[in-house]
Amino acid sequence: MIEMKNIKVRYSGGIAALNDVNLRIDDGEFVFIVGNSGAGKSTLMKLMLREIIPNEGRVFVNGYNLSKLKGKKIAHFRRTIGVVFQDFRLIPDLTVYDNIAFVLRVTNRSKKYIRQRVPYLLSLVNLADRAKAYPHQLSGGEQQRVALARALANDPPLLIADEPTGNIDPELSYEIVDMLKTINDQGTTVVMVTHQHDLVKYFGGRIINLKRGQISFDELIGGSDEVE
Amino acid sequence: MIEMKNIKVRYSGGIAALNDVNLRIDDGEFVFIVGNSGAGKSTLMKLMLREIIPNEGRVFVNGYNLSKLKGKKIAHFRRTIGVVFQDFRLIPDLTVYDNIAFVLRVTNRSKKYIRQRVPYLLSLVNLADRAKAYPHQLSGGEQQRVALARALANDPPLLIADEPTGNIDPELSYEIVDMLKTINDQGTTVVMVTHQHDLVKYFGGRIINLKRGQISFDELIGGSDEVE
Amino acid sequence: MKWSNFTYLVKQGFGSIWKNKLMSFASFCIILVSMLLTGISSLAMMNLNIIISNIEELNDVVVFMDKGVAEEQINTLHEKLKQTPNVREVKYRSSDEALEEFKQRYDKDYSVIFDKLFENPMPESFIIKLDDISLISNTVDNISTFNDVETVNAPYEFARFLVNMRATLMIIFGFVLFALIVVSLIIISNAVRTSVFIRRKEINIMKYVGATNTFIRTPFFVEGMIIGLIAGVICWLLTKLSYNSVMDLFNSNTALFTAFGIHDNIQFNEISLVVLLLYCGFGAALSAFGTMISMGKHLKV
Amino acid sequence: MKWSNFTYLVKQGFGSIWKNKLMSFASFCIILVSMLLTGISSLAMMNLNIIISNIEELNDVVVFMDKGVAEEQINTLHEKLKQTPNVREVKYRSSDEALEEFKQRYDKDYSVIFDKLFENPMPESFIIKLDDISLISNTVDNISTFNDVETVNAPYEFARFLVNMRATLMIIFGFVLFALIVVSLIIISNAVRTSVFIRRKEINIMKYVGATNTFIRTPFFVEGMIIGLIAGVICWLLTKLSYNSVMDLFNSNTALFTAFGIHDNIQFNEISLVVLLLYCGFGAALSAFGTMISMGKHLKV
Ligand SMILES: Nc1ncnc2c1ncn2[C@@H]1O[C@H](COP(=O)(O)OP(=O)(O)OP(=O)(O)O)[C@@H](O)[C@H]1O
Ligand SMILES: Nc1ncnc2c1ncn2[C@@H]1O[C@H](COP(=O)(O)OP(=O)(O)OP(=O)(O)O)[C@@H](O)[C@H]1O
Ligand SMILES: [Mg+2]
Ligand SMILES: [Mg+2]
Repeated sequence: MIEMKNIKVRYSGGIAALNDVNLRIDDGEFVFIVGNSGAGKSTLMKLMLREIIPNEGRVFVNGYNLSKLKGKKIAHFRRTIGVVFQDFRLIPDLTVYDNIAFVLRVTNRSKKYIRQRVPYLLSLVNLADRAKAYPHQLSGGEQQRVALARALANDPPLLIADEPTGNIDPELSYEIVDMLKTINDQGTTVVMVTHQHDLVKYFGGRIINLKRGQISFDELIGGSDEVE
Repeated sequence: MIEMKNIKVRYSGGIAALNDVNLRIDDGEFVFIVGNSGAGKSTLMKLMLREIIPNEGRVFVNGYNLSKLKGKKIAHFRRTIGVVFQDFRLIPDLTVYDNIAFVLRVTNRSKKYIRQRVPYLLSLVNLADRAKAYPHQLSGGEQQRVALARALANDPPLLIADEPTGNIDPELSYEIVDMLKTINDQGTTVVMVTHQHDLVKYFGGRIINLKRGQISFDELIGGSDEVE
Repeated sequence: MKWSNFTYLVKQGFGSIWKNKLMSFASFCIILVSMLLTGISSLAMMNLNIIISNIEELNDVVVFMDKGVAEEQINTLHEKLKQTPNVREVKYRSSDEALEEFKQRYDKDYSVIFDKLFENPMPESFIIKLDDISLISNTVDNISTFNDVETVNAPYEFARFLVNMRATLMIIFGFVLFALIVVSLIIISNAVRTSVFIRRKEINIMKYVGATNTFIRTPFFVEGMIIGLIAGVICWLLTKLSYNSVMDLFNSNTALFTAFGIHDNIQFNEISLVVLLLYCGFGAALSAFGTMISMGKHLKV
Repeated sequence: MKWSNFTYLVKQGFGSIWKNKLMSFASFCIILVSMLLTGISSLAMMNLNIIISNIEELNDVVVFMDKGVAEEQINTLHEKLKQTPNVREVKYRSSDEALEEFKQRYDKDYSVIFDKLFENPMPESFIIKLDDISLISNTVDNISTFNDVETVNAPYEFARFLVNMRATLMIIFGFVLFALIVVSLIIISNAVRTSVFIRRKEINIMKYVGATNTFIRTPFFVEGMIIGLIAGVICWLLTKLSYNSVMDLFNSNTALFTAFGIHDNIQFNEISLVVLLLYCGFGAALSAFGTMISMGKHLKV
């Protein structure tokens, strides 16, 4: 569960990225977040991950009060979330395989488990043959898919994806969102930022529209995939 | 004019990113390049900019034989091209203003010209108010737009854009491609990689489809904007 | 933490030395140079101290007795001198020995003088070595008051010179050492901060995907320690080499050797292990803990 | 290139020192330390050389004439000695002066001796200073063959000792200096390579948007030069301070001062400007050209 109360985020330079945002996302929901460039979508994601803390207001995620989180707790909290960053944030020194294995090692998984899990995740995003490459040796879309595989690695109860299909071709994008839907059906909460309105229209669900730092629209719409 | 003959690009690790590509783009054309993730689109762009040189084959761009280009000539050649990189490649140490001014300074523009031109370019991409920000202080879409503004700065005869709208909302994306079309009408050759098929369908023009390093489709299609 | 994870982190530490060759090498060089300079200076200072005290020892105080004293009086004074504070060694010199010595010393220059001598003009004397040459005037004053002592001949000037020189040199060396240590700490801290700075983004990412500080730090710590240890060993080798070759230079050169009293200088073999341990200890500690400390602010995300 | 563009690039150079504080400071420290060590060692070596040659000069060769020579013979020998190779200075000492000197020198120890003397046993003599003390035995052999020369008294042992010491110390110092220079070059090159490495992506981007190498290099060059110049000036200040304080230490200490013949050591004021120029020159050159060279491979895109 994600709960945000009276959030204000002001960056240096006086930019009010979020202004009086109230939001509640229940466990098991699938939420699309849309909005113009610079509307504050990534800022919202950063709040959920405690990458930044709000200037005003409180954030609760997965039962943690993020304003009060300290030290080791931050790490433990973050392990309950899978994240696809808009700028991927793969570790440049590690291969694709090790980038994904890293988050499994962080959660103390056994060697055996890691050796099974990583290839499975890579095949899920169609990158089984690029396991040994380093991030800078991948195409944009490939990097994005590695980031997605990494986010899924720990079967997190909450998945936050900031434009996970921005560099990926339409067919694959549909496949990926389909996959996220399946994961969602199994109980994972999914929050996904996207600019691809056709995706939103096709899949439907809860749509939150941000406009200049404020929520201008927050409703459930039916997807065309259900209609067809 | 861009001409590629029997291009083969093989990366370390044995990946054949491009395989026997032959291509000719005349001055004044507007070309969409589409294709799956990892098909070799960015590799094609990198060839045009002489970021890489092909293992086999020859590339001619704007009258330069890229295989034979050396020293200062490379810099002069690159000034004839405006590029939007898929990963933006803004200079992290410079503000938005200076990032754009940089390419004007490189071409020895006068102070006065720079002082007029940069604000104009920023307003073109809707970023007049972020001139003093550093790249890391921008949202994904904002960075992408700065990259676009920079590519346009020198009024280059050739514009190469690798997914210039990947992080930008649909409305703005349409506006941007519209702008590129206008520039194209004034004589600039435009080569644009995109995953947004709706854009391609809407604007039409020459479409080149890459599939596993080879051109699988290269035809003119009518856009729906002309029909409407 | 699982054992397999721990070994993984240690392996990572080793691996990243190679992956970050440039920075590893830079840190290595800086730690090496810093320790080498400090270490060699310290050794030089210690040896110089010994050399000066050897030279100091060469300077005896000579106590001349009144002319024509009896053997008993000589013995009494001998005993008394032995028990005088700050006197380390007393050697009796008979008047005959004294004349012989004198002749040998000045024969060449002034042999003519001795031809004119009809009887031995030399008094009985004692040659005294002091514990602390800086207290020479006190001791001499004390001895002058003893019975049967005609005069005490002490190398005041030279003693003062040596004491001053030792003090001066120790001040200079102490200052140099201090400066070297401060400068070493500054440039080492700079080097490790840089090598962490280069990877700050990597560190941030690790934090964002839920890694604990310990998990992130371990490879950096291992890396720092290995670089420090290698620097320590190489430092030890270089010190040993240069120390021994300097010693050889002095040894091959008897004049220098004896003049400087290098007979009981520090032998590298005796302190070899201590030097190795100190180098490795400081190297590893500076590098590993320096790295850890530098990581602090990048871990706070 | 337009003038406004050039001034822009220079400004960029200044600006990026501040933007890259950490690396600028690291480079600065390393250049400073390297030059300081090398500079101070050189000065120490130069002074030591002077000191030793001063000590060498204190050692005279004494030429004793046969007993009872006439004034004419004395004058002849005087002239002859003056024209002898390797003789720099000849001073005549009459037999009376010689006795007086002898008395003063040994009065305290052996005043008893002089009571027994009935006539002056000292011969006429000449005191000679040599140009090159290492050739002492040749010169002495030569002089010994002259008429009316009874014997030549030369400080062979001490001369050999000094010559050896000078040689040994120069070898050690030369080695130290050489090692310092090599090490300095390695760590300075590492430092500038690192500071360029950190910004390699920036350099690449600049190339991809059509900047010429000169355009990209100029700010780096300016930046390197400024860091080098600042390091040079600070180095000069520190050298001046430490040099003068060491000199003060010696000066406040007459015994040391005269013993070491520091009367004509190098005064810092005399070489101040040269030192400043050398420091600044090397600092700026190492830093600026080092940076430029390090950029090489990153510019090849
Ligand atoms: N570190 C920062 N410092 C200052 N301003 C920032 C910073 N990060 C973001 N901003 C500003 O805050 C606003 C919101 O940014 P945010 O990244 O949340 O937008 P977004 O909705 O994700 O946009 P996009 O779709 O382009 O990614 C933007 O105007 C951006 O310039
Ligand atoms: N530096 C590199 N080293 C090794 N392989 C590389 C390198 N760069 C790209 N590749 C590989 O070459 C293939 C083509 O890459 P390219 O970047 O051209 O794809 P793309 O069509 O731009 O894909 P996307 O739409 O995902 O950006 C990919 O499989 C990629 O992994
Ligand atoms: Mg965003
Ligand atoms: Mg691409």
